Amino acid sequence: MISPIHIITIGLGVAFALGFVNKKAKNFSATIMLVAIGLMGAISVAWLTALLQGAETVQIFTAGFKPPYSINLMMGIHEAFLTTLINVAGLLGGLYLLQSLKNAGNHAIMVFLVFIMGLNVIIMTRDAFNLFVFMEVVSIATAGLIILTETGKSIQAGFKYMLATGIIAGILLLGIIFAYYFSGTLNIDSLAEANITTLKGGSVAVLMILVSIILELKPFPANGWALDVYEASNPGISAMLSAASATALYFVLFKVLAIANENWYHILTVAGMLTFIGSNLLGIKQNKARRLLGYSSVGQMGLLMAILGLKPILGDKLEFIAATILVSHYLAKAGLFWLAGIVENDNIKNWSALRRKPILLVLFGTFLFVLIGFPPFPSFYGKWELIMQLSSNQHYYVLALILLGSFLEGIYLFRWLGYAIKMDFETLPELNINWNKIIPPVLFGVLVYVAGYFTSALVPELSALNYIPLLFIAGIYFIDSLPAYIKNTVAIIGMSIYGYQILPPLYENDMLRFIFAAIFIGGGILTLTAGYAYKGKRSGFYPVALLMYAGLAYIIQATNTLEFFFGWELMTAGSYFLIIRGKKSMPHGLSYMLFSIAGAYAILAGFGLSFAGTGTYNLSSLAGISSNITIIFSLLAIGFMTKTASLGLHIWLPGAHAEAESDVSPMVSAILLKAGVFGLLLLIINMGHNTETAQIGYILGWLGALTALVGNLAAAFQEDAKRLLAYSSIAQLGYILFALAMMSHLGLLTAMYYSINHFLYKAILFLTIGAVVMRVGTHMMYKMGGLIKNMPLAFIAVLIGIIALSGVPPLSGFGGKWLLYNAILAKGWYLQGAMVLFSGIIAFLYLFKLIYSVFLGQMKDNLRHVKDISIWFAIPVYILIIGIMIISAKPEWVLQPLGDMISQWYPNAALAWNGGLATGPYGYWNGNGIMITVGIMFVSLATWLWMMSRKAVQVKQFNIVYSAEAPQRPETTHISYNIYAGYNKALGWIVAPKITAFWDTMTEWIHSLAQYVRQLYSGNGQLYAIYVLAYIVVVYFTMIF
Amino acid sequence: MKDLINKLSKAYELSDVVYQRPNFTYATANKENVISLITQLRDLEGFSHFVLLSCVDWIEDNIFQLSYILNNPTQKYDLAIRCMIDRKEATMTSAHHLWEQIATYQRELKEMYGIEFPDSPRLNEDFILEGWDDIPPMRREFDTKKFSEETFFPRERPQSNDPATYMKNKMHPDEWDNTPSSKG
Amino acid sequence: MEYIALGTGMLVILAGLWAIMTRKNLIRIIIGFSLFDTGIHLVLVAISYVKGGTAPILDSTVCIQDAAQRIVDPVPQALVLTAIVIGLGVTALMLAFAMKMHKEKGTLDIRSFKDLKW
Amino acid sequence: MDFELKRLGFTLLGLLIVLNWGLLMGAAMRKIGARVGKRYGIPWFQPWINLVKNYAIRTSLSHGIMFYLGPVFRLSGGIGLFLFMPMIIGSQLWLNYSFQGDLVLIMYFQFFGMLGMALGAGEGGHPYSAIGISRGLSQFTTIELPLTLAIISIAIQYDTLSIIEIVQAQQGGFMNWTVFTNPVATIAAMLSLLGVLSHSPFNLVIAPNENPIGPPTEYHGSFLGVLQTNRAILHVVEAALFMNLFFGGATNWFEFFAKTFLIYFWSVFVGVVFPRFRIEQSVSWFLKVPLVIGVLAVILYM
Amino acid sequence: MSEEKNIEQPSKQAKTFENPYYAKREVTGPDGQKFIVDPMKDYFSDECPTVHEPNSIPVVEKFLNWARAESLWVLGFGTGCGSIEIGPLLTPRFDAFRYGVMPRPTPRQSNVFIISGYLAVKTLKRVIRSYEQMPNPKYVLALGSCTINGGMYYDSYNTINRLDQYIPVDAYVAGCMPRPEALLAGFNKLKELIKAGKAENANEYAKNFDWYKANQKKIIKDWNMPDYNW
Repeated sequence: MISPIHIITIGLGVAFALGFVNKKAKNFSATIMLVAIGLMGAISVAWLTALLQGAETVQIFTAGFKPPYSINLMMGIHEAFLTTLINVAGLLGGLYLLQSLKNAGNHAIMVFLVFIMGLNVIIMTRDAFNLFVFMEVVSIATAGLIILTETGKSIQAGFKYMLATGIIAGILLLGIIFAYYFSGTLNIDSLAEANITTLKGGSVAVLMILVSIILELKPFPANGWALDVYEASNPGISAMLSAASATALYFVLFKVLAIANENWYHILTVAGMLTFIGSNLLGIKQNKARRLLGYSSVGQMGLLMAILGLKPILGDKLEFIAATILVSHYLAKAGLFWLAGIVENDNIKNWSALRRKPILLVLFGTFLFVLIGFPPFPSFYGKWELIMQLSSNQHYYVLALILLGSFLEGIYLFRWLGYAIKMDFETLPELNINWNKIIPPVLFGVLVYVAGYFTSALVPELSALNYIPLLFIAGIYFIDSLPAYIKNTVAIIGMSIYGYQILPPLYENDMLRFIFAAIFIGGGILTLTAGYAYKGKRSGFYPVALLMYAGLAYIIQATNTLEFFFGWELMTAGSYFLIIRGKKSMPHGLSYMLFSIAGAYAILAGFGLSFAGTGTYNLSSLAGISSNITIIFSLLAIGFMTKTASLGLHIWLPGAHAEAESDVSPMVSAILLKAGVFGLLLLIINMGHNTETAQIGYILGWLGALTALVGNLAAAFQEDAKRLLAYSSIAQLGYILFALAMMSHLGLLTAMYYSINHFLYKAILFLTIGAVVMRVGTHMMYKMGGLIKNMPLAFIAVLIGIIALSGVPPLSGFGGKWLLYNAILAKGWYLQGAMVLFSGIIAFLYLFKLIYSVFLGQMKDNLRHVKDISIWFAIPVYILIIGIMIISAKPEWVLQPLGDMISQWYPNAALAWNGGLATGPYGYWNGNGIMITVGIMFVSLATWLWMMSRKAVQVKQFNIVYSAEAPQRPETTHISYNIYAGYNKALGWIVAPKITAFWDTMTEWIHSLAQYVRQLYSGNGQLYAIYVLAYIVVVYFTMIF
Repeated sequence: MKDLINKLSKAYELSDVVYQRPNFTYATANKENVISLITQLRDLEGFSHFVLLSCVDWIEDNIFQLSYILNNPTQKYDLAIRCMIDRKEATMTSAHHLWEQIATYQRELKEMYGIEFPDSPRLNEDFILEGWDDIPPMRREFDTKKFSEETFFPRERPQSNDPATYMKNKMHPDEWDNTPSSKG
Repeated sequence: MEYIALGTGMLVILAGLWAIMTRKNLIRIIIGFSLFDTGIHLVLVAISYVKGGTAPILDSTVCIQDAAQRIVDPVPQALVLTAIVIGLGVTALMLAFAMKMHKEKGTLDIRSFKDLKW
Repeated sequence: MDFELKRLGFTLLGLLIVLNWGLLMGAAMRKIGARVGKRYGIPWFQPWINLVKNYAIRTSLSHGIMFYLGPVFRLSGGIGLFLFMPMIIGSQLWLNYSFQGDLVLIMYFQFFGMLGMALGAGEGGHPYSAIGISRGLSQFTTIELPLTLAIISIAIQYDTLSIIEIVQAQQGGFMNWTVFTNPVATIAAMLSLLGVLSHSPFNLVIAPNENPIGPPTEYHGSFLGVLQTNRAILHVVEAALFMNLFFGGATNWFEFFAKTFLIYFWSVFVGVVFPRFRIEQSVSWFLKVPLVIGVLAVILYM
Repeated sequence: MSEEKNIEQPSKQAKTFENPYYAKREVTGPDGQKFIVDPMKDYFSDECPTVHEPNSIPVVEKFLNWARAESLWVLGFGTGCGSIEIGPLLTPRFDAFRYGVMPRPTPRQSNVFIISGYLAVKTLKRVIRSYEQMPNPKYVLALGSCTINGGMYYDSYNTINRLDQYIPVDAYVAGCMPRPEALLAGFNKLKELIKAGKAENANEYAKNFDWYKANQKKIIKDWNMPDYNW
């Protein structure tokens, strides 16, 4: 085994040797440098493997003395791991910077080598002064590297950096020397043993050491210099600073913390949280990519700092949490900075350039999701564990702040992602690519998945997770260049096999999960069938669609909260990409994502609290919670309600559903929303029996009723067909929420029945209208009209859909209304119930408008020759119609098993079945009989009238009585725009966009706050130095008091 | 009002001034002066309201007489400016820029008399008559009876009787004989 | 004596910091930084001072047995050498930066280098 | 099976009675309206003549399949309501097919005809049809609200949604009728009845002056005849619904005639006195007075 | 005596009457394909009216005619000054409802068309359209002398003289204007005709369709509607 000291010898030796190399032989020097870093890396990897296999930690002593009389290095598992990280980053970073380094000459190559070597030493050394020396070495090397690409800005940034780090280093040196003075040793371990904080004056030494190391980690607000460096230096250098330097310095803090007393943990937590929140807040207002990354970087370090400060709470989980988040940050931030170098343009709006090279776009997305902490990346597990530990120890404020900071981070990161994916450009910005710049981010991109996989292997709760769907998705991604129909077939086959595997066992064991699984997978197959209508490659569609379905399947199969949350986040990510594929989806995708993240964090917090209460991750343990019931229930309910788009949390939905592609809208409306319903159901069947939750249920009931009312009213005033359906979805989910909130047998039955029905008819409507939109090229209903002649298939589908939706007998929607009446009366929620029933009647307004404006009335010139909807849309639609017909004619086939299932939780079986006749607590209903009666009557009447008017003259659209005139244009004769003007006059005030205005105001406030706060960073280097000093003073006074 | 007329007379060579009523005056102006005259009346003299524009066909003199009637709402006074234009080249400067509604009067005059008003909006669209392709019907050379007889399938009209005589004969045939034959 | 040195060092540090915080000229700021550095070095040396001690050289005047009492602490003295070197490097680099900044904008006023902010 | 046939026969007979009674009531109401206006009014058999004439119209023209299905939907709606409504309590044979569904079915089956009619008129392509339907739907949403509240109120009162049970609970003297036991709900429902029967002041939908005829503008001949037939049936059935819910139902046909006539008379009485509302006025009106009364009716029984 | 003047006769205008709304136009569909839309063909049915034979069973036809006679629904379309007389018809004083007369606002549901007075050519076009939109059987009641021979407008360049040249007339009510009583008498006359089975003018119109069309097109120069307005 090679001694770790050779990392230094190689680094220094080669660096000195390079001085003798001919200045022209740049290629040679560069190669030598890379080889040297590679050797250093090899040593650390060798040590890492040895240590992982159980080798002992070694101390390396220099100069033949033992510490404290000499400098000593240590190579333990931490050191080996971190030096590996640094050397890998150094190698790839060197590769990335190859051109710039060669241009700058041998000196630059030397400096880079010294920089990497210095970081290695910083990690390994156990000697305080040695630490100082190498920190200075790194600092000087950094200053040199900052001006690798020499611009006015980078020079300014370098000067600010020198000034600030110079002061910090001075303070560090003072601290070290005082520590030496009081303890007589420079060895960190000995210093820790000496326990100098107890000595008089010793605490000042510790303060100086720690505060300077904290300052090196760029705490808010004393970090203006660091942000400038991130922004102005070569992105390759920024990547090194953000990934390698920060990692090393973080480990320094980890090491040195041994000498501190417990007060420092609080300081670290506060400083870290302040940084995390502060820099993420300021990031919101930022639109320069590298500075934005700087903010994010600083914020992540703040989070890590806080995690270190939480060491007493986290205990032995600390290393796992810190390592996962650190590694995620390391990989993602290096990758992002490298991408920034490839994109070159610093405005985040111009990152659309990545669209020229899809692999880079995928990398970009991956890194952003890593930063936010989505599965399957390491940071997800770290954050999960962190939240669990925090809530177990009742650190609710920290928990809330961490979630708040993460949310703020999500705002700007996803806005940025949206710009990259969707920002409209006539011609995309240019993109110049060198092979050496591509390799490092790609490698890191791969590494991040690998790291995710290995991290998940460390989490026992995920041992049951089935990775095959994820692998399948990866496989689909690799065949992305094939035509769409092949991928479609593969996807459908894959889903069918998966469904075949999971559905039968669920049918045997768990009816609830079976129903939702059937909706998710069956609906998935049907909606994918519509995908055959698309020509070309549809690149990127299938991986993300399947990702959403995989997430949904995981949710179904989850047995513990971690699996559930894992699936939830996967589903969110997949659906986000699906939604943002639409034409004008950029803002809607963002708002969807923000609500989803906020909801996910609420769920996370709720799960955390439930873990704190029960000590287990098991989903069914929710039932056993005895404390904090109200909070847990509310948090989880809010989280799930972001997906069901209840009033107040609904503003993302209309745009997202309306602008999505034709076959995506049914996926996200008919299927995705049910995930929220499933969550709420789980919540209610587990926690619904408590008295506290009943009160929340009362509120939820009113909320559901209001949602239904507002959703339906708003739908009635829409002109955009898909937006209308989207509002209709909001309202329908309002019914479901209302029914669920009753927490009674009938309520749950109603909700389940509605869920199934809503899936059926909303899929029909969205698929059909989507297909019509594809044919006619507009969403606006008033631009259509009279399409029944050209699109009889679509018309019949929509007709069935709206009859079912409206609740008119004999189709299935009536069952829902009947159950609702009984449930309302049984529960005693009369007034809310009346409101729900009232909104159910309002549904007629928009349903009529939908079918009339599109299919009836006057046909327009340009639509005279449109064809009927694509057969690939018609097939799933008519399969769904058959489903509706079956449920309508034989409601007992669905309702009886549902009733049996619900009896598990709410035992009073409320419906008595006698053949097709259901008898509830209040009334009775024979769906089968009604279907037959109405059918016979309708058919005989139709025949009779046909007999009477069989010789009717078929006339055309202008053959109408028009006050003795003739219509001039179909556009002026088709009454569709704003047809409910009178209704709007009377009731429009209910749907005035107050909620949207509320969220707009919130956004405005956050931006204004960020704008106000960020004026701290005036750009004056002197001011930044003052901040540094002031920070020290403030920390000092905090320590005193 | 006479002051006004006198003032205007100097500038615009008004002739044939007729003080029709205490609050209504006619005056005739040259074709070239009319537009500037009514512009002045509108802008300076307070005749802010345009009452009507009409036409008379003096076929014997081979002229059309156009009358622009203006109203001064503050003084409650009407002033009619007449001008004579040649029938052969019946063209008049359009005044629709002064009052928008003049364009409508001009459409009517175009349709009924065939007077051209260059640049007047929508001048050549059908106004009252739909599908009229004969000479303008209000020109006096147009023989409307002949046209009606040629076009409208006239019914044989019964011999016209004096209603009074007819009723007397019918109801009181014996009172006296008033037929010319019996008298004579 | 050692307190005088220590106090002086501290004063020099504060003077240096004062200069860094208030002067607007880059060169003066760098001088301030240099003062700050020098002050630290003074403190370093002062801390290692032992009253009546002699140079930490083991020769005829100081024998090994009483070296611990007789000589001043050698470690800080060794450290200060390193620190001086580093300080020199940093100062030199800063001056180089200052020179380049002056070349860019023709001024040394730190307030005029605010291209990067927010 | 035998009983089923018998039931079918009685149901068809009942339909015939209801149709003729509806036509007669329509004539009577127009007569009353005429006499209020000091006119002589139509002959009492005028509705039959109109019906015969309309069915005898020779020309028919069709705008498409939905135009033709519209009246079918409409009449199915009316007859369906009749089928699901118990007419005469006390005889199994006059209960029609009400064993297949309860009050909720009646409430929602009303929309069957409305929706179909709306679609049929929509395919006619006439702008007035669309305007009329939009007005009708707007108005109907709010008409239903007080009615829903009243129904909830009496469902709480009688603890059932079955019309037959509600009627049976009202038997045994007129003081047992809902109108006396639950007057508030009755008032709310009777106000909604004005809208349900769409007489003045809530007849903007088919207002011939503002908006010629509304939805059925394009309908003629036998299509119109079907609509008239439906109107006659529907009005009786609606009146019968209110009779069953609030006025003790009927145990024989004479009681049925008397009660439906009086209920129907109420809407005519209001109709001849009040002028027509605009649509936002009627929407607002229903959301003020009747809504408050309806809420009160529910609160009193909560 | 005025001297003879040389009056120049303006020549007849050579005009084409084409409604821009009904001109053929090229349209681009949503999928980019271009095609021609001909509104006269695409938007209007071009079928001709057919003769509907009365019911072959005389008793039934008699019964139906009785019903038709007792239920006269009048199209609410006042063409001339006589429409002022229709209003009083519905007042308590005359109360036409007694006779089964009822106004309807749409031709689709009307049986009787009261041409109430003079008809300008422009109005005639609308009258033809409305008349053709009424379903068979339909009746025309012509009011006032203007519809008989032009009345006081006999020499007008723009008012027709004889209505029966353009649409078949069942009964004339003479007078200028006839009072509501006369109109009621007209209705009774019409009823007699219908009951006698003599009011089959809708079929006459269909039989002599070409003759009527020729007459109509003679005076309606800007004929921009299909031959038969369904």
